[in-house]
Amino acid sequence: MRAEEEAQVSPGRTAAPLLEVRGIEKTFPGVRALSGISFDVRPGEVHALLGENGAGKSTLIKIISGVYQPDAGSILVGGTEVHLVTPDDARRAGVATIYQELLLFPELRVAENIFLGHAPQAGVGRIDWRAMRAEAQRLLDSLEIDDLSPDQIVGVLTVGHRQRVEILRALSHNARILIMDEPTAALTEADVTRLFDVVRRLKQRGVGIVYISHRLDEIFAIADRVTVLRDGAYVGSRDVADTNVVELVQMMVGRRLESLFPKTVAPIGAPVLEARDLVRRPLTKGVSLTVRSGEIVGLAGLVGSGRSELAQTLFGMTPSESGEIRLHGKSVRIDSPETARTKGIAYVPEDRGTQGLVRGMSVLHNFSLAALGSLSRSGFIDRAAERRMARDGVARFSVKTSSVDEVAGRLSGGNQQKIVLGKWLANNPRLLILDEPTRGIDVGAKAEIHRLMCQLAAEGVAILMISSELPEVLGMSDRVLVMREGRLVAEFDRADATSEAVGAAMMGGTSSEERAA
Amino acid sequence: MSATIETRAFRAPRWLKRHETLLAIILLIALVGLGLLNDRFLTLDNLLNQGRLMTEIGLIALPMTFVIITGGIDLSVGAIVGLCAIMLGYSWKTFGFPLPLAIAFALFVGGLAGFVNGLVITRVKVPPLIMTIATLALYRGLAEGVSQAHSVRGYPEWFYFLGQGSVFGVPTQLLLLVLLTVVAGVVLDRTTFGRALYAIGANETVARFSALPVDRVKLIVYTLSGLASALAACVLVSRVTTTRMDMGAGYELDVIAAVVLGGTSIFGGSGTIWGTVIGLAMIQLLKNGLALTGVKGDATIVVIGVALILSVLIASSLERRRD
Amino acid sequence: MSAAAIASSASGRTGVFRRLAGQELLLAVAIVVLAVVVGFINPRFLATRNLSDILLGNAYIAIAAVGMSMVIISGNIDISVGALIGVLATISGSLAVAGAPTIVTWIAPLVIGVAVMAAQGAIIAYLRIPAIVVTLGMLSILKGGLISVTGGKWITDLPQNFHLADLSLFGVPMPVIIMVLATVAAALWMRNSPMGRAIYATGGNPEAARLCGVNPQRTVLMVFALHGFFTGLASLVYATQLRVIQSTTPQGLELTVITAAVVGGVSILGGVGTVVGSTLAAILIAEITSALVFINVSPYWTDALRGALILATVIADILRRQRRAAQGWKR
Amino acid sequence: MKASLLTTSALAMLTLSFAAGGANAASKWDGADDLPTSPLACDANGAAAPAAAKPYDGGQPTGAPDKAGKEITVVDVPKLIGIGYFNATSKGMQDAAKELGNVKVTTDGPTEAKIDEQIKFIDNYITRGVDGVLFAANDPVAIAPVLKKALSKGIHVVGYDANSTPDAREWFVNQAEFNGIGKSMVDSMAKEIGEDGSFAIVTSTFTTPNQARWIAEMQAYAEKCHPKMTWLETVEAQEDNNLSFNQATTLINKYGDKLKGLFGMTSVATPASAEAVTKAGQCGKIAVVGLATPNAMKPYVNADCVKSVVLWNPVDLGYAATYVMRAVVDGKLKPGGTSVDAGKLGKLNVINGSEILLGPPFIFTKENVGKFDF
Repeated sequence: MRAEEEAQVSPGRTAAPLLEVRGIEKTFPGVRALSGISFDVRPGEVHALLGENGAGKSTLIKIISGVYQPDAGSILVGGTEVHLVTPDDARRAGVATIYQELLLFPELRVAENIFLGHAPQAGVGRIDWRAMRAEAQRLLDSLEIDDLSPDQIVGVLTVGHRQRVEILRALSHNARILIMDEPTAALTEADVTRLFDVVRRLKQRGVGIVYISHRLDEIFAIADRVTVLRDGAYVGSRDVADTNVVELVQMMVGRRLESLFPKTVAPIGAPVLEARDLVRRPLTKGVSLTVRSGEIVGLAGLVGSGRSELAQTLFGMTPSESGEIRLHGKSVRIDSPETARTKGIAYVPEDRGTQGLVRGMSVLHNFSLAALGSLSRSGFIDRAAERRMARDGVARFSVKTSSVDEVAGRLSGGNQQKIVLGKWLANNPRLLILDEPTRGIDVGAKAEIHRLMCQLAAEGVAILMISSELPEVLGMSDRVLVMREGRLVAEFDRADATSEAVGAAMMGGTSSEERAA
Repeated sequence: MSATIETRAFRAPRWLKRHETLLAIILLIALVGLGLLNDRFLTLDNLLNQGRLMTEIGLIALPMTFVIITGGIDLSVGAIVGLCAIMLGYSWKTFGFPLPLAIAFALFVGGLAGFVNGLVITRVKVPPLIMTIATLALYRGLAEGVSQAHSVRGYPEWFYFLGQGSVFGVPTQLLLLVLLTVVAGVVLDRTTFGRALYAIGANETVARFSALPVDRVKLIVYTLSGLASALAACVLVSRVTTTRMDMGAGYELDVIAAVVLGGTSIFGGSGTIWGTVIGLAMIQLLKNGLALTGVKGDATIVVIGVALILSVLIASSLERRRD
Repeated sequence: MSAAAIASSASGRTGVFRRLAGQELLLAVAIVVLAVVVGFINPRFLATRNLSDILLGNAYIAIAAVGMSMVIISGNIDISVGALIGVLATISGSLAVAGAPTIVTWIAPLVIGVAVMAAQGAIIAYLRIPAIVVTLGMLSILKGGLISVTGGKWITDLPQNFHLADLSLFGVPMPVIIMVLATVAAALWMRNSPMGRAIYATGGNPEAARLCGVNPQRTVLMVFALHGFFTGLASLVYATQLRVIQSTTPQGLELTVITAAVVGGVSILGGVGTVVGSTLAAILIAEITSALVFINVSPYWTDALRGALILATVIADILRRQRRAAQGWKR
Repeated sequence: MKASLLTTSALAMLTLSFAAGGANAASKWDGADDLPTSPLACDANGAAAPAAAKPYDGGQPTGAPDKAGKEITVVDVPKLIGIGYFNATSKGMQDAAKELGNVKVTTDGPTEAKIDEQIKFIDNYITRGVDGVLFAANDPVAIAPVLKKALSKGIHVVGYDANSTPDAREWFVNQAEFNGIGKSMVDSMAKEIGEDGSFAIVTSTFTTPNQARWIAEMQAYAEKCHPKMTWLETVEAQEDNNLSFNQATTLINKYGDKLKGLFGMTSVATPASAEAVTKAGQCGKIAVVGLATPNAMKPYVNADCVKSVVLWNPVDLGYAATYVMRAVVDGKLKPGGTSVDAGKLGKLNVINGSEILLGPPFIFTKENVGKFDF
């Protein structure tokens, strides 16, 4: 297939740009989304787009992939100007986009997903299944992906696998330019490394890649150049070789961040949560742990190691089948989120979009959703109190929104996450379980949330934080627990929690086994 | 109903306000128009009488609004009306229950029927539409089986007060409907229960993660739907003075029409009692007004169909122009 | 029996079909089990004549259910189908009596069916009005309209050659042939054509469908147009079966058709499903109705039992899916 | 999968458990109301035993304007519109209206035989203001309150085809007494299949009052006069052509040679049953007797598949009803009257209190069926 012929194209700065974006302007009713954005991507280059949520990255992508039309400016592919009016136009021009929320059809199989819309046909309007499967296999081989089969039902695949399916779909369109929006947001460390392998292979083929991410470390790991946007405006481009974190962060947020992980030591008090041999099949196999007031416990582990499952068992979503949970020393039975809430447990779920926040609801109603009990007298909601609570929340978490009646879905990821957090803090929980609290949100918001965690710890809240981002775990935790295959396999104090040790424990290296708690 | 006007404060306030005010305007125009064409239409007498005639549908439309807001649907209501009418008559005639007890029994059965719907929907996770299509057949069948197709007549005079009597000139059942409408409106608007309905309809997972008792709420909603159908059955029996197993046949579509016409999204997450009431009144008064103006029944049905599509079309297209 | 034949013909290799073959199997087995049980009580039930009569008398429901399941798979619903069948039957009957050439009387319902449904599809897809509203409205438009026009006068003295349903090929009556052809054709098409896949995509995740080049609006429009075609076929069988055409809309037919579609394993949320299942379900329901007469159930209780049996089938199917999902996770 | 099969077969078993209770439940019939049956004498002419002169038991309108001889507008609300039978009755009404010249009749009603729909229609016409209401009740009791309302508003109320409780209307034009139908149906069936034949019945629904009564009377009469005939069973088929066809076919397949005759209780069920017999190639082997309109039956009667169709002439029924209405308004028919002049139908007699008898039911045969068009 064509992609392979292109493999000859040598990756290099000298080559003419594959994609060139010139002076893009876009205005939505009331909002100036983009102004004067220009950048280009050369064959075999990874060009990172950096910027806080709401900086305009997504809008820019949507313009390049033909979802929106720019008010002004031009897009050149391979040196010739193109007008992308529909996603199809972009595809034909060789531009493929991998969106943050993967657009796959769970009912369909890998091959069908890859070729949806342009399946190889035998005769008129007849899909040639054999050819389709073969093609799919060829693509898989070409990227040396051996743990996927064209016949698998996408519904049962992991996020990492699904993403690779999306990449394959892009390649099946002979894409020369690949846009990746937050590709690692939902990936485990392992999946990230796999993804990077794929990206490097694509580079070798001369595919130009536009790479959006918040994780600066990734940008330094994979990108050749980086362009920074802020508030819809072009801030500047740098060669990754000659820039550094501090500079980029500064360009992004327009100010200097004192520290990414403002961990302050809070006095650690009595145990709030004590769990003994919790069992909930299939993924919680006898877990015992303790979280004290004022303590931030980091829970590390690969996706599928049972971290979220454990959290949801503690929260009563999937009640434990055996084992004991003690709160403040008293043994309790948590059989539903309601009881968990009344017992002072709060859980900020992993997936903001589908678990944390009702996108269609106003900020006001999202804030009060988990606290309705405390806001109502004999079933009737005290609307004044509700409004007050939401206003306080917005202020306290500095949520950027026009008003509390704004529809939550319209806010940026970071602000949405703050609402999810705020909605639970409204109950003044004694135990706060955070599942990936900063996934896919920008550096600024991230820092604010971290600061907030410390503040809460200082107020004596016990915090259990699940995170796939090792630096975050190491930076924020007083203690780090490592989970693997449904069991706690290691425990580290802040002092001796090094990324090597923790990483090894996550992967199942021997070093951890000896220290296993 | 000033209380329920607030209800729209939920979700995209202006949108719903527009939709309902718009419907209200369309309704008003229709009323005035028909009123000009026919002097017997806009008389208190006629309007009150229409209120009497639309009560059964109205009673069921209230909980149906709840059900649809949670993203569900209940097609078995008509069948439950039939079943409860039978239970009322049968327990009174055959078991020799005193009538008040028989009424209570009918209400119980109705609640039970709804509860069963809710139970299977929440526990076995059968989609509401499928479940209630199946129970639509089942409940109607039970009504026939129990009654052996017999109809029960000759209820005591006092019972007819509910369906034919009136208080200060206002039909009894209309008062009942108004009362329950206000209650439903307030519940939907002001209570945590009402808020839970919207949350469940908008995004059930989030509702669960927000520690809302999703399954319990759904169970209650379907039980209410059954209960209301039972109440409607009692009103109907009292109005027509007899009991037959085929009572309430086809109610489900009338009810759903009123609710969706009232701007409740069939996909869940939004809707108001206020809108449902407008939708209900619109259909009933349109039918009546046209009949009085000399339009035949069959033609009237056509007009209703067009009205249903057009008003939703107009309302939502204006809404789209806004944003 | 032919039902099983349909099932086997359709349990294809592709994903959706492979995964739903279970549902088809369940229905096929249910059909056979019921036949055996009832045949055990009353052997006459198993007479070929009776079995084929069951198919004959209900073919039109199965045919309509094929289109209906496509509509549901695409994430919509159609309440107007029953009324439309009545209208189309009347039109083609009137044409026949008016002396139009037979072929015209047969093609007219198909064309008009497509037109009406396509119109509805356009409103639903492009004006974004929920299908339930549009089709509910259309239901009463057709219902009232038909009577205003015909005054409910029955259509009699139909020309002999009008009765398509009386023809048969190699001893197989036409309605059954049409039913089988419609089902198999639809199944193959849904499975093999890009358009067919687009329906699943649209029902499953419209936004995604749009972003990977499927046009949900056009798809929905097309689905309804097709549904119109099958509705036309159904009405043709319905109209040509008897010597008299009741120019009224058959009561509650829409629910019968929808029931067949959903019992057939079409997830009402759209996205998953097979048209074969719906046909089998239609047959099963018809079989139940007939069986209840054969085993002397009190006529008063037949409806209740039919309801119970339908409910049982549905619950059985749901439980089966849940088990399958559970296994899916372990993998 | 296994569980699902279990469920299914378990249900099948449950079904069987009903089978036991089934058979006998089908055999006894009481007309779904608790009125007694009154089978006629078995002899051929079987004229109704002269009913003991019963005092007038109908209702009276209050303050009805005297419109004697003046133009009146009358609305006719049948059980449902859009079926051959009621098209015929309203045709008769139009004929009568034309003859009389000073009556305007419009037919309007529900598209499905639903009691509360019918009530709403009558209610609307009361509000709209008419001089008279003609009705065919879907339910005798359910319709009573609204009819009483009409009377109280000074509107004349006359029923036909299906009665209401007497005090809710002034007069009821009775096409044929229930026992009369019962007799002629069973007699003609006996004539075709012999005294020891066995038969089954296809009806609309068990709740439809007229059909239920007729069946009850048929059963009573059969037991009295044709004791050796066996009653196999009765099935419901709504007012639906194809459903009726399917049900009839099922019966034929179920009983095979045992089944000698089919009764169709509605103008829908009878042609459908005839069709089923034709399709089964049982013409002449299985007799079809039933109530039906000639047009629908012509093909089968001409094909010698159906020998006799029992029916009063619904055109005459509507015609008579209109004349009665006129007579009532003109004061020619007062409580206690014994007969009424019904145009070309001549004098019709008043029976049991407030009913006017149209005459003995009519038998359509190959010879005369062509002469009718309704």
